[in-house]
Amino acid sequence: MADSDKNISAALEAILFAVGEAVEVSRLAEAIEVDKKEILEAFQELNQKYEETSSGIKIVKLDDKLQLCTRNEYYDYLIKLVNIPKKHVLTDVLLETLSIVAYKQPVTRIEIEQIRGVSCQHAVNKLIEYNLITEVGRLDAPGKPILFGTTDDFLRSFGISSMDELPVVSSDKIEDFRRQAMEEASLTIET
Amino acid sequence: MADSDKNISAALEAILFAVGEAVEVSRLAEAIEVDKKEILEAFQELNQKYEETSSGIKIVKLDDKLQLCTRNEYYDYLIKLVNIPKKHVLTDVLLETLSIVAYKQPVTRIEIEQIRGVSCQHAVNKLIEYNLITEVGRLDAPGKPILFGTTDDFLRSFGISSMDELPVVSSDKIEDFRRQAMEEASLTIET
Amino acid sequence: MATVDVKISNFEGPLDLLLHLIEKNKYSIFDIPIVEITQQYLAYLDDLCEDDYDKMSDFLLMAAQLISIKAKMLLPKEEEVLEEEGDPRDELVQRLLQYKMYKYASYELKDMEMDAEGAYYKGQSIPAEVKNYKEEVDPAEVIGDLTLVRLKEIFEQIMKREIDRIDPVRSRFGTITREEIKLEDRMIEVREEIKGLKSINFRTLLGRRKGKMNLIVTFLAILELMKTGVLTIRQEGIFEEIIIDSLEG
Repeated sequence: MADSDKNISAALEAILFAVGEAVEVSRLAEAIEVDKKEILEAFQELNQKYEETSSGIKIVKLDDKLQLCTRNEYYDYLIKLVNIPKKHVLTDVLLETLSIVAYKQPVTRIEIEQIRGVSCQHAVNKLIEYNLITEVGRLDAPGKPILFGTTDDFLRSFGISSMDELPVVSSDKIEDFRRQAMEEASLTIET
Repeated sequence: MADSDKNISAALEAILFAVGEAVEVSRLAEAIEVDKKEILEAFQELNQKYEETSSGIKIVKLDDKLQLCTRNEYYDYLIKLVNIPKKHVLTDVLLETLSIVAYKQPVTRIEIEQIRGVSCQHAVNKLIEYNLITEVGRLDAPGKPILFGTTDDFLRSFGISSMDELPVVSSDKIEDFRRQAMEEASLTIET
Repeated sequence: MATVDVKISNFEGPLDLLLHLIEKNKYSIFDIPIVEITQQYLAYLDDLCEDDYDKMSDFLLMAAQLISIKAKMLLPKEEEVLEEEGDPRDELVQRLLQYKMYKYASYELKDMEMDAEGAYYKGQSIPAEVKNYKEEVDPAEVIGDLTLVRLKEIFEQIMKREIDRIDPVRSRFGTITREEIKLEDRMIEVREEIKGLKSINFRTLLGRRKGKMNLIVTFLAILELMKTGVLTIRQEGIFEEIIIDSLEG
């Protein structure tokens, strides 16, 4: 049993290394001829192995896909030898727009504009170009506006494996703001 | 010492993973800023680690070069994975883009984007990959943008022999839409 | 009062500016002193550079909303009406809170992005000998049961949508849109139209141009041209015609 386990994680490692890209858990399961649960166990095992052996690579989960990548701390060595595509600079406008898409998806451009109070055609197109957001459908409303959502590259860029890992910005947070505002307001009276 | 050793082999692993191909020991030494002897020690270390952990990848030395590669015994899985028929489906975005190319050809990407209101680089690339659209020339305009049209495979797939067999989109219908829009717009200003 | 020390171009939009003013003055977001905030907001607008017209329309729209809230708050109201309508600031407070929430989230994202930096992901790297096994994509299979009639319908929908998009009234219910008619362009047009004339009726100026958007932008353009001393307007009485007098030769 322990032995066959080991083979699954070795097979997983071999495949992910050779393919390079992110591969769906279901496709991996089909190729290695085990069920998805066993793939996920092998993923955990590999993950642990890389941690324990202070490996230069790591395994990440992006929604329902797995992929190998290098560990962040070796980036400086890499850039000396690897031709790494230039990183996109996310300006505040892009980040604001992106955060709205991330938290409210699926969302239309008009909805984004209503929240930001300014037009954002340009920001939306830039984010599509950077492959951080993409069209995910159409809203069933007049004009059938496009709905936007985030991509796998979004997950990669922000180091999370699913949207559930986004920091919680909830009504509690608003409560915090409220309290903060109250405190600040009461302070002002003193001055 | 033991600790810094570990870092060298992790850096080596990260670099070789990222490059994918064989890299000269001397270049590796330069990138990691150690001497060649230390790189060769790290190579031994990695080699041993892969053996001990029954890894799916291995490190090989070819003359004065090092390279990571998949262990031969896992090649079958790899072939299986690649051969799992991927389901290619036409998403809404692809369908829309295809219909625009079909009816407006020859058409540039910018024109498609103007009609759809968002960038569509990805959709155009996918349709080319599926061999449903192809480059048919260049527009005589600044930047000489590529003109796209449908392929013979497009015709074959729909069982038609020429584009003349496409169902006619009557210009009357589009005129109707326009008139309708105009009327509603002018109604609103009266209020 | 606080001095104007920050350029308008530093702000992402009117909500950003409002938040800045509220935080700087340590006002409570739930009890905004609307008179002061409006005054300060307008002071910032004065600082707007000439070439920022496009951006300005968004800021002017907010100015109009602030003034409208201010007016509502100053008007004496019956007790019942007040209860029914609530605080005129409510909607603005909600928008500010919502905006603040996403702005906060965007800072978090920025941090996360920095933490995630440096990981290198490879593209597809399947060895050639394995990749050669790969079958070609069969276009017929991709097409599946898609019919030409369906393709035509999709195209018609797109064309209909494109027309909808061009007409702001039909496609954007009750939402004030801002980009179809640029304030900057309209200002130039209005200036051209009144050139050589002594005065012109506002209605005549609107002319054959239809749509709520045009009405708003034209009005904003006139206000802006008034500010820069190109023209002046007068009205004999409420609901009378608005007459625009040119101040240029």
